[in-house]
Amino acid sequence: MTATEIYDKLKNEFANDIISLTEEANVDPFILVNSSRITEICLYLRDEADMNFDYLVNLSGVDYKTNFTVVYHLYSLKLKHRIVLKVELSPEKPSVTTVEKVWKTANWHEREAYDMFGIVFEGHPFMVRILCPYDWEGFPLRKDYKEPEFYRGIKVAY
Amino acid sequence: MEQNFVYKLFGDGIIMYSLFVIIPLTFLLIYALIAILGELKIASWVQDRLGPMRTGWKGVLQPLAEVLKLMQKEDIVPDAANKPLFNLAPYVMFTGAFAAFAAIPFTMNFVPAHLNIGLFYIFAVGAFAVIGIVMGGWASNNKYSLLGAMRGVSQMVSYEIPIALAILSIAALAGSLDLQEIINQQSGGFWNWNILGGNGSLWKVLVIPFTLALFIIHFVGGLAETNRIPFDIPEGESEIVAGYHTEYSGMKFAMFFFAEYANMFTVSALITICFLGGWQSPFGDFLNQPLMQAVWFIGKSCFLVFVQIWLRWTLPRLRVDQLMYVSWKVMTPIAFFCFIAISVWSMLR
Amino acid sequence: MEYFKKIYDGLATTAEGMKITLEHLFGKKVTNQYPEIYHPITSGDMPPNSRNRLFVDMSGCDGCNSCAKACPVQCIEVETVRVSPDDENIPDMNNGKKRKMWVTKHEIDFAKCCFCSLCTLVCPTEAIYMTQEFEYSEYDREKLKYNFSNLSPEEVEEKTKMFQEYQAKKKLEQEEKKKAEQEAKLKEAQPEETKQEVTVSKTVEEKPAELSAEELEKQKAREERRRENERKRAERLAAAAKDKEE
Amino acid sequence: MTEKRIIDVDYGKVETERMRINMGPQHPSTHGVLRLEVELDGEIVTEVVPHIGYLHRCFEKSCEKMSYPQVIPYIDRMDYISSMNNELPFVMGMEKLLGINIPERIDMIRVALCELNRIANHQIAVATFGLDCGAFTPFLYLFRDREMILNLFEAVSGGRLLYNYFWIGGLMNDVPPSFKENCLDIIKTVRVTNEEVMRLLIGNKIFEERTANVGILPADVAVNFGVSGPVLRGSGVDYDIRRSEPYSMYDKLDFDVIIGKGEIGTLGDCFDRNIVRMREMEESCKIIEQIISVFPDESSDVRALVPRRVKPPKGEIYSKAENPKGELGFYIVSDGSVNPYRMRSRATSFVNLSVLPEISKGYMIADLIMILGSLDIVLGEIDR
Repeated sequence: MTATEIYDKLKNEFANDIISLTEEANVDPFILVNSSRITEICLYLRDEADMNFDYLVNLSGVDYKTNFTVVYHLYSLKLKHRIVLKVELSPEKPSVTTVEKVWKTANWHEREAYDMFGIVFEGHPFMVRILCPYDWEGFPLRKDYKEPEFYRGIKVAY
Repeated sequence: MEQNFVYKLFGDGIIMYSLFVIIPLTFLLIYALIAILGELKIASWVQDRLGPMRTGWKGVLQPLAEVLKLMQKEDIVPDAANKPLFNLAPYVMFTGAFAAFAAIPFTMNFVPAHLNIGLFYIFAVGAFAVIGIVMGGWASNNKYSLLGAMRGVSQMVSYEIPIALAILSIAALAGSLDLQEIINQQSGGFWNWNILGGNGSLWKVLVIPFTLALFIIHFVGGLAETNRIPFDIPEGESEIVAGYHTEYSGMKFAMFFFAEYANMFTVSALITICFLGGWQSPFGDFLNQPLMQAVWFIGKSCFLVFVQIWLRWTLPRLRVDQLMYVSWKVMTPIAFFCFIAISVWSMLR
Repeated sequence: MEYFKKIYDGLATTAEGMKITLEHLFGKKVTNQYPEIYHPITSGDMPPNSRNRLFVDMSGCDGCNSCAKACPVQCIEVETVRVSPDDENIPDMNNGKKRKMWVTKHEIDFAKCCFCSLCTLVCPTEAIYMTQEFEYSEYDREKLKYNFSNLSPEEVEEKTKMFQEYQAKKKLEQEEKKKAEQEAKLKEAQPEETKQEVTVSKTVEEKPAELSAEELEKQKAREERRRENERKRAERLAAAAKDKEE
Repeated sequence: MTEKRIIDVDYGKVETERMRINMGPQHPSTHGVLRLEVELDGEIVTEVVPHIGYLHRCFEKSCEKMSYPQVIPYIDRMDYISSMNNELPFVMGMEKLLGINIPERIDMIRVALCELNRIANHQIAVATFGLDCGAFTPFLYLFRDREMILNLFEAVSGGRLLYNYFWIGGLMNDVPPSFKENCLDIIKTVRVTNEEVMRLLIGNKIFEERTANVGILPADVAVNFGVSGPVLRGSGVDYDIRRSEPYSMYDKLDFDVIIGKGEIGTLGDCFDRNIVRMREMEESCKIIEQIISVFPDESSDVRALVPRRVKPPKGEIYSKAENPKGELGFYIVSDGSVNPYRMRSRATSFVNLSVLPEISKGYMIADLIMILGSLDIVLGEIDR
């Protein structure tokens, strides 16, 4: 299935929650969806027979300065097609519902996104930092992040 | 006792007793150094390596260097350990391994202590190792050590049963628990060794499969007794760090190390006595003088030690439950069956 | 039956394994005694393009800093002084061009270096390159900082001084030149000003007459205020002088 | 933390306690600085909590401050066992963004080196897997062969482990003239040793008993957890990017996708994951042979297409390749400047490790080590 077909199908099902489809040069075609219904959309994408996106390839957060974006790269092992979903979150308090229940892969990916961007995934069973120490302050991959000078009284050398 | 040449030389005095301790102890220490070198060299040759090459000619002084290194190392005692037991454990282990040497007949006329229940004695003293392991493992106050100790105890106690059955069969075959007596019965060339059914008429061909099976059982059980691969789960380097001796360092660790090699020799010596004719020459009376007997005995035992080392660098490790399976469901029934067969044979003989 | 097969398999595969290890026990060994008998450099096994310690040929380095910029771990530090044209003995660079910079410091920290070879490939003169040397451990981390510059501190000072003198001279020259220019400008300024006036007047001309009258009034007022201020200031100054005298 | 249980036995009541044991970061067989918090009921593992991040080097953050060519040395250091393979998806992604078409000869070199690196990686995986269960000797046999591959890599790129060899638009330098013979030599030795390891280690009854029916990962769970590579194929799922979405020149090559069949134990156990790796080495040998048979002798300028200044247009690309460990992807967001705006790496081992708590419950502590070994993780890639 091409991205347009998937978009049309999703539009039929979820109407206004599917915002736009972007197909440009140098950009993998992605569908921008409403963050409030991401879990349902993902469940639909996974379970619908002619989409069957059973494989969450990658989940990444991106800080676009104007907003935080969570990017879902999906793949179907059976039908061998790909699609990218994006949700845009407010820069002040980024939060979105988890897709951990849809794909278990998301468990660690979401923890990493939380660790790096501070995006809170609601309903996640174990939302703690994964790569940074548990008591690290700040979210390193945010564009406005300042490297701390001290960590627990130890000078951090750069 | 009259057959001991040391009695003849020094009489029944303090010198004699000290000699009886010093000769096996010196032998043990020298043997352990050679065995460590052998382990290093065989391991490296099996793996296409050169092994230690820098200490002495082709690295022959490597074990000495290692012992010196261990002696220089700090003797660390964990703060939360039970100190008396922690300090005692390696010595218990080593004593157990060394005590077995008291009854091992090296030649026709040299046994440190000629016991008429020598077989039973060696076997009983071998169980000392269990106490040492559980002592060290528990007193270290380390979870890995505790796991190792638990594994060690269950393993060694289980494997004593097939070994006991194998020894029992030999006792039945020889009609004696006296080691010298057992060896004497195997005189007259390798055809008369117990591994090939012992001394007897041609009909003994019938029991050869059973004695051969018992030999393998005893050997495998011996591997388990000495915690060597494939039965090194009490140490289980990749699983529980180093098992019961995780917390040991310096000389105490060296004691564990020595005890392991001493145990290897004890097990090999016992198998040699029981199955391979002890100090008997494989060619009957040819080359069967007392000095050559010692050479034969040590040679046979060292060959078995070599096989243990060889196996170690060949096989992977078993798991705890598989280890128990091998002991209780494979070795014990077969050993029991063989025991019955040999008992029947010795009754009919 | 499976039970016996298992036992047989166990023994048979063990024997198989023991056979293999026994073959290797007497087989050829593959390891070597490293520094004495085998050494990659003396044995000639080191490939020509192997990436080991860096070296900078100072006769070729012009201090262009492109190696430092290309380094992904920022382990190269370059400091330069411009060559003073008054300097007589400037050695030419290895590519025959004239030297423009003295490299007073070219320091590579090999504790940081990641041997990616990105610096060697951007160098325009191929002055920085990888050598075959790979054994250079040190007990002190500071000793891993290699300064490749072949100028002694005195020379550096001398060169710096020379360039500063040259700069000062140049500055003087420039200032003189500037002065001359300014003077020339001043001479030229007169007609320019008139021209400006003309333009101003032109603009004024273009504007409505009432506005210009207003402006004139304003200007007058401004002038008066200025004069008054000046007078007041002069009075204040005089008063202050008096105070001081007293 | 420990939970007390009362067990009813004939001689009264015995209190048992579950033991919480800390495996790592300094443990002989956690394959690096991985910490596993393990809850044990005797020898049985009841819970595993992996703690990672001890080797975190801020790869993604560092990339945002570097130019694109400078990223490649950092990528080498992610999965330091298969650096060549790591570079490939990034380089391909950048070439796609910049619109560079790679000549076939460079593709051949790339694929041949990637497959050699795949062999090297699988050798380490099988070797350490054997080491985890106590077999030390096969470990060194495999390392001996890996040395040959590393020697070739050194002759090709100059580095033994971290190559920085694939460049955006080409290669760092051309292969040496003896490249073909060296490759064929390696294949010959690898085949001999693999056959030997099959007899010595994989065919051993103890090894079979240790690995069969241990750490069973059913296909649906594997897909749901997003694992990839030999771990996924060991569960019987036929997914290999080289075949399903061929990149570089894989569409012209003839090779089989090896999947686990569950011949000794259950489908998806440790044995299957391991045997898939063993057989993939043979497939890689086949691929290299095919490439060598058509590899042109005359050299070409491998740096002809390398841009002087890498400044891709605006774009967002997910570029992926089949690493020896699984799918390695880079999500590159470019804002049109010389630095990436965002670099996200889908680290293979990171995803593969996340399945460990799921499949190791109820097995023994010795099995936990085997399961961990069969996942073939590299902490440099997990922590980035």
